[in-house]
Amino acid sequence: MTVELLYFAWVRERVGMAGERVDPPAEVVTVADLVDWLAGQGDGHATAFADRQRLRAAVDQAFVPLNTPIAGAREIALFPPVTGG
Amino acid sequence: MTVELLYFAWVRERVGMAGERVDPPAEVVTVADLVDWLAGQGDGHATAFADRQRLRAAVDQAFVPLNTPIAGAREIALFPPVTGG
Amino acid sequence: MIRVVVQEAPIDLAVELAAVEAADAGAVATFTGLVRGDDGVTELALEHYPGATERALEALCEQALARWALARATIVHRVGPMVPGDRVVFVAATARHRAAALEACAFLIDRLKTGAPFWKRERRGSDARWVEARESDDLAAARWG
Amino acid sequence: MIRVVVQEAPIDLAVELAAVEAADAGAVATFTGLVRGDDGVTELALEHYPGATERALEALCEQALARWALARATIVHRVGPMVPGDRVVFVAATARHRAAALEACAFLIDRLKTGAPFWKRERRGSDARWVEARESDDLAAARWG
Repeated sequence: MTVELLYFAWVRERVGMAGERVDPPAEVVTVADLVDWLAGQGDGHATAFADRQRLRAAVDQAFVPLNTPIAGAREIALFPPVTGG
Repeated sequence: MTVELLYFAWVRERVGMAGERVDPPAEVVTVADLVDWLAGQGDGHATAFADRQRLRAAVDQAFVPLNTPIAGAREIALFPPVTGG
Repeated sequence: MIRVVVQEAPIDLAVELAAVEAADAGAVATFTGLVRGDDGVTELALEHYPGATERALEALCEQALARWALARATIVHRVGPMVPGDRVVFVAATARHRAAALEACAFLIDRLKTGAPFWKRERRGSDARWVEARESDDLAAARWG
Repeated sequence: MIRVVVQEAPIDLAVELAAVEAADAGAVATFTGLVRGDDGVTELALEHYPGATERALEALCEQALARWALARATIVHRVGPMVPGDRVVFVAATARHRAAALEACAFLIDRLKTGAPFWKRERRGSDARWVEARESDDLAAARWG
């Protein structure tokens, strides 16, 4: 499954890019699985995805908990807790 | 005791003036007594001061209940409940 | 800091907001009351008790400053004849934190409805009548204890 | 009626207020958040999630319209680099009755703090850091149930 990833704030900075297209293996079922898998994709990724407590996600622009399945997702965004307004 | 009276809104309209200087007799002790005494001072006054439930008062620009003594007051205002803002 | 103005001139929001934002506080809450024309009112005239009005509004601002950590409390109230769409009252509270600004702003406008000597007369065509006090205003003011 | 704008340009209050007051509703409650400079911040940069941000803010406005009898709900949010004193966000709710306008305005700004994808980076001289989420914001949003 190919999916478009978007990174924001310090996730973007640590990974070193604003997004990427990935094709995770079949055992990646949830957003949390995706985060674990991404952490193994390089030093920047390892730093960005080390601490799940500080990560939030959106699947196709809807905010979701990390245990949400990603089957069928076109766009997944990973980012820190929001600090807006 | 001479005191300056001020009237507002329909109290002013019914009395027919914005204020007057009066010298009520000694048995006028409270604002309520003053209202009763004023009601006897003419037809306009009678209409303005007929219904105490709909009257409010300020003594020297401080809002007070009608049973407040008026001894020493320089300025007493009589008016309907406020409808501001 | 307190700013209280009672004026016959129209309320200029750009001027009032600029004065309010000059305070170095990140949260600015405002309430503006406009003359409504949806129930046939063609003119609203506001009478007040000069001197006592300003004192009452200043006292309200002082209560707000004592109760919340505010930078600034502002009340600008128009009096005299107005038409639908005109601004009757502008209230602003500024603070470092938004909860203080929002609560103080609500407090000021609720209290102002019952605690300041203003009287409204509505005109509908040739018919003019004094507005009766509303119990709901007393209740809104009472909730602040 | 809903108006949501996310923009890099400065927020023009005169324009926003005029748009809000055009609605025939007597009560206008607003909240404006400014960049604070009192703790040494020289620049605030706001990053957001284009598309998702607008959806989130529109959803907030729809929730407010479903919950209170509003004429209009407006959110204008600035993004990109800003300096102390700049307006970050402007929220407005208009209604026939002031309680609805005041409560909806407080709801919108509380929810906006936790429910929309914005991230702040503060610069103090040469030091820049991402702002950490505050638990007090979660609590303020939670109070609306």
